[in-house]
Amino acid sequence: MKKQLGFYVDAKRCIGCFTCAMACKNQYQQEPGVIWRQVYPLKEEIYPHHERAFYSLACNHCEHPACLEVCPVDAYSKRPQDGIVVHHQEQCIGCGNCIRSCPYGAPRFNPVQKRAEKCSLCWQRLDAGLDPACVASCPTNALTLIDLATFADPGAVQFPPGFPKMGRLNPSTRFRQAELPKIIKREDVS
Amino acid sequence: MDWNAILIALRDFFSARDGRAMVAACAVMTATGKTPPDRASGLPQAADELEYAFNRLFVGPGVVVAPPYASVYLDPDCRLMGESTRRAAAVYDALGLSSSFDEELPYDHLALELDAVLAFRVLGAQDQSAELDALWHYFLHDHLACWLPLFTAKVMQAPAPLHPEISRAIAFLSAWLAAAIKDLPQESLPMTHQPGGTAA
Amino acid sequence: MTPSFELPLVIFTILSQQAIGLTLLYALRTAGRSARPEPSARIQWLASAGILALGLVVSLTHLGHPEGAPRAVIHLSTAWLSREALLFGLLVALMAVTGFLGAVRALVIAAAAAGLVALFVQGMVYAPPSFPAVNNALPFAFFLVTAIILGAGTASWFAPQDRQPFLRRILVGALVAGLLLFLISPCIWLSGGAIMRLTAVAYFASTLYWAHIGVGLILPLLVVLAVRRIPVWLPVLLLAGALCGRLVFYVDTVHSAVNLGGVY
Amino acid sequence: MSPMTKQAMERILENSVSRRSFLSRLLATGALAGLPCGLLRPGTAEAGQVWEGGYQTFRNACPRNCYDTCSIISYVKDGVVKFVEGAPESSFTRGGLCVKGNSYVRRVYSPDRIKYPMEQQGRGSGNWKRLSWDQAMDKIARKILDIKERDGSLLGLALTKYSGNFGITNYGVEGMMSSLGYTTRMVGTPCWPAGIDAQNFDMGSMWCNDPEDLPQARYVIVWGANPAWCSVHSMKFLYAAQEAGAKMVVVDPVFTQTAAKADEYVEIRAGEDCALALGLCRHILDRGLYDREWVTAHSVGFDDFAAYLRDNVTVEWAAGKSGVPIAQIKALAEEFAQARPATIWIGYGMQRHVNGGAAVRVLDALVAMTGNVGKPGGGARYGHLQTWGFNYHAMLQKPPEGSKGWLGASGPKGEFDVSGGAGNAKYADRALNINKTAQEILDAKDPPIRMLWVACKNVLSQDFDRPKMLKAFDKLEMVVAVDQFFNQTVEQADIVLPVTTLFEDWTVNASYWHYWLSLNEQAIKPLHEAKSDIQIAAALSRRMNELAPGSCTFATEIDSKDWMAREFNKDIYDLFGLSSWEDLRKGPAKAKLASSASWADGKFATPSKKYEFRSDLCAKNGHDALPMYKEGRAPYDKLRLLTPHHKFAIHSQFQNLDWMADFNPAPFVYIHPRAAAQRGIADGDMVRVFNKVGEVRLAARLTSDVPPDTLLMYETWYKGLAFNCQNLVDDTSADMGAYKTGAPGVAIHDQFADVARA
Repeated sequence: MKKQLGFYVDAKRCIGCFTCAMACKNQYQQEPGVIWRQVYPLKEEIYPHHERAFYSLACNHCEHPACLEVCPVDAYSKRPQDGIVVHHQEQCIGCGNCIRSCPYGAPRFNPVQKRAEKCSLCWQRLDAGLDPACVASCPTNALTLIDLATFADPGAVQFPPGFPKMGRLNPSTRFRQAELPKIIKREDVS
Repeated sequence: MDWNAILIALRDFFSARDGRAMVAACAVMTATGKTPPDRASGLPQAADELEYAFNRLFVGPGVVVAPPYASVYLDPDCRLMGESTRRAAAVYDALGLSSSFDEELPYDHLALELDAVLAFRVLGAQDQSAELDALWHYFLHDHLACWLPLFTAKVMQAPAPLHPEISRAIAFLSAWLAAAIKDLPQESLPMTHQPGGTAA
Repeated sequence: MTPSFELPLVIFTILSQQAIGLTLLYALRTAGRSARPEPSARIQWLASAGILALGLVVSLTHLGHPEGAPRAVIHLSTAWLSREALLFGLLVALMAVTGFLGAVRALVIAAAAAGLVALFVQGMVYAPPSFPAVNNALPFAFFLVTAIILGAGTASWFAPQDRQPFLRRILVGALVAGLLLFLISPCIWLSGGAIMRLTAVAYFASTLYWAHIGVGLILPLLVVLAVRRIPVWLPVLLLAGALCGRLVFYVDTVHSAVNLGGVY
Repeated sequence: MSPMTKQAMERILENSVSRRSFLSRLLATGALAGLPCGLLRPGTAEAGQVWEGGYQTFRNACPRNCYDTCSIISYVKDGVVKFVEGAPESSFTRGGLCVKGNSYVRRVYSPDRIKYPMEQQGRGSGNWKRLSWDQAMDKIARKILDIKERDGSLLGLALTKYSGNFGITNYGVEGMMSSLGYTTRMVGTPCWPAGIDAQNFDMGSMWCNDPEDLPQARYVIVWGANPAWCSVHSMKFLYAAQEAGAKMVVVDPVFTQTAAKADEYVEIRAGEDCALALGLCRHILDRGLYDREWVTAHSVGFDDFAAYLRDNVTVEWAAGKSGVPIAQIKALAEEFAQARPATIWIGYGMQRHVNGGAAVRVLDALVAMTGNVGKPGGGARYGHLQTWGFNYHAMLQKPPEGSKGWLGASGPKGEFDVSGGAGNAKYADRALNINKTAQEILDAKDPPIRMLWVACKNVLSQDFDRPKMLKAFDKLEMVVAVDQFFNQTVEQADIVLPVTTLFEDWTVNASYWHYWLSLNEQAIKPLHEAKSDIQIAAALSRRMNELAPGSCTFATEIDSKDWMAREFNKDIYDLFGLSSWEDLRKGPAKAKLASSASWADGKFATPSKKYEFRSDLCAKNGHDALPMYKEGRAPYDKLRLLTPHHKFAIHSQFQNLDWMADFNPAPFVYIHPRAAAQRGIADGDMVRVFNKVGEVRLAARLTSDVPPDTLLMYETWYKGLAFNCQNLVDDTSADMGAYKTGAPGVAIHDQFADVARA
């Protein structure tokens, strides 16, 4: 299999601290409101406690990216060497089609530049031999970079509950699901 | 209109540290701008009111309505000491000028930029260099004209009614910009700002 | 991603469908008849071209950088939007030429066929995987019904008297079809996945949705059935109703990213 | 020549050689003489800004009073911090920061920063005038001299300062006060004092194991702490313990993020930690699972404690008090006692109760009786001050000759006080309880508090009983606030002074949790007119001495870097294996520990040199000699109210930044669905939370993360929002704290309130 980089989101380790999301802002000094990486709390139908389990998501660098397919000006490309989906912002005309079409909400509209933008997987950092800013910042090692060509964790899932199943796109993110502790509730109030 | 005098007064107004200096700058604008001095200014109390209003809009210590720094409007991340601050300083440097304030007054503070405008005007009158023209064109069209309208719009959106002196200063600022743009050959109209791309 | 009022797209799709509808209806009502064009053919076709051109201009205002619009046709290999841009560009030219040449039969058929294809392509643009409720043939169906309703309605302004009953029948049929389509689709979504259900709930809770059903479909149907003709003001009502319906389509169709972390 | 394109011009401007030569002809004409410029001046070739080149890196340290005290690398280009990273050298943070640390650049360059010294004409009026530093210092100095003249002393001048900026040189604020004379000090700490006293009584000092030895633990109880939010870098060590087979149990009244990561979560009735811990001790005693050998060799008073347990404690009683089922108490006790090593992370939350100190003593006893004190991977982990042995050069200043003050000796002025009390001086500072600041200001007489200096602290967001604080402010003739942002205290100040961020001056930072030491270099020039706390002290001293020579002993000219260097001494160098502070420029250093465990040699710092289950010192300080049950606070309203820290903020810092608002735009009160249903409250409703102190209005979130008898909201300051949880928190004291920190703690979590739809 060809090299395909992606994120491994370990929801069992993730503490929802938003460090990854803020590290992304720190790296790119984004305008307020522009979010490349968001930390999504799992709804209570999936994890029965409010805001206690999370998926940290950015671009999934899909095998068949919807953004790339639908972009009328061909502003997206998929790097052959590692499968990173790159948005070439200078070509973007701000039509919003990628934003509408990505099921994972990865591309965002930048109201100042009037163009779309999204997670670049820090390809410049990768090319310089560094981890992506979000991965480097994760205090619990819950967000890591994987190469699907060599990644072989049998426990990993591609479409856990809370992450839309889009098989045709084949997103490159893999997950480990959050777990619940044994919970001993107070007797006097329950 | 004696724009040099107006620009000096505007510069002094926006760099004023107290109400008295603000009133003095306003008086110059009144005298030069040929608008009738329709209100008594210069009274200490009036100076105080002007100073409070000025600080609410431009200085602080609270969240200011219209920060008078180019980078807040031009840099995509609305911060101080951004790329446009750097560009403003580079323009001064190209003119052989530097600010003695360093970080105490970020280089793209309105007062410093108006001071640079004055330098351009005087130098331009002495020296018909194409390079100077080009630099001026850049500073006016690609810098000042991109942020001053956004800045004045912010001032006009202030929640409280504008102090008349501030409103007049803003009017002079807008009028100067309009006149300056008209004076320049219309090669490229000031475009909506397109800040440099992010890392993508 | 939160859906927003994409007004330029609402106007563009409605106007383009009105233009295509006019074209289709012209082709339909003249099919199998003498090759002689209708007296107002030139005006009709130029009107279609004008409406479509207006729609295209409005669509530019939706772009962050309209100056880059010409480049929008460069990704024909996979982007339905590129295909849409190219096809609508060709279509407006074809309509104009048809108008200038006085509705030559071959051109009429070509334009109608191109219009149908254009509707299909447009339907595909708005059927991305991110909107599970409409990630299917529904957008095409919605657009086709809208095109025929608006086309039949608007054509009544131009068509000769003897073709009015035909238009009326088409309109009644399209209104009934539309009514069924727009009422049944959300009901089907209710039995689908979470995002589809959210979409259905949002549609049913929307005043605009009911305005479309009431003002854009039921009321015109009753009027046409009652007076047995298409009153001259009816196309305006149809257009207003269609705009409401399209707003619902853009505002209330739920994006899958809205419920990330929740059930899909 | 036609105007060049913007891009072409910017290319020219990018490079100093090209931009200088661009107008070279012009410069040669000498045209620059006689320009009408008032602000810009002809620059020399050397002057002006250096814009070219790559990043310069600087060492910084997060000074925010946090367990993690992250070591930072700042990337500076053209004199501007572009982004920050964690220092990879620290094995504790491993190159990471937290969500707050990653927002630092936004803080420095926020247009909202306080830029100049300013004076408010009418407190709270919003009518502000700009002052020069000279004017500001003159006004303040004259006020101080006026107080001295009226009262004959400076006791009318009060300082309230805590840890908003926790650099060692920031203790120069205390130094500034000392250099003026004897003043009034708000002493104590709102943070952790009850536990400090408890550990001092039990072991002679507060001293925790290196958190990096957590992976060696076979059993971990995190009790009343939420490291997943408040010490994110500790989590990986807890995970490592779990992955090595240890069980992690979280005991907390709230299902915290840490609880969600535990193997077992025990929901406990808030304020009944004492009871649950005693129940565990009793069961361990009954089953004979305690470490007989260890208690015999290393402790005193165990038999007394055992007798107390047998006579007064049963597991059933503990279950009734704490709400934890009997079977679970027994299981927890047996598991904990049989795992070696086992450890308890004692949180600061659980000691913010009227019986908090007592609870910490019982937890210490639980760890000690199972023989886990002094063991790597074991320990009663609370905090430590082992790496804080600086010179406190900035802090230790002499009062001017002839200063008059409070008669008699004074106690400690906080947990970091190294002045050792008043010694044999005749006078001392007047010590008032920092946790009752409002009441103390209202009550202070002879002389009254006339002037309040607020530094490294946001009184109106962090101190208790905000309505009372506003009344107290009315009594003050002058309030000086030193801050970076226009918070709710600055709103009520007369004079505000802009203070530097960590990037703008030198200092050094240590942690009270891990054992790393970080240098904080000056990475950029101070923005606007901001000055650091010690530079402000020097400026004030300058003016004081001009107006009244000899009235202030603080240096009038200061080199911050030199003052930072003066904080180091041989002991620090030896502890960290440094030859000079300059070594820290290469990265943070970790203390050379003989063992990762505290008290590894079994020699305690108590009077008996042993672990004291029975502490006479404790009794002498007015408490029980034994770790005993102490009643919690009787409820004064229908629901318990908890106001802990948020992950997006540390007290009132960070949440005001727009980047933070992108992720967390507004506050909520968290309510159990049952309690909400009883009040007709639906998720998202605006509600009123109210009690005898005051009320706040905010939106409700329904969640079973909190028990049905509890309301939860976080202590934060949102820009532009009036929300302030201190409208609901009174200033009732905790049991302990006075012995080591000068004042008892405060029962932040013994608060009660009710809620209704707004």
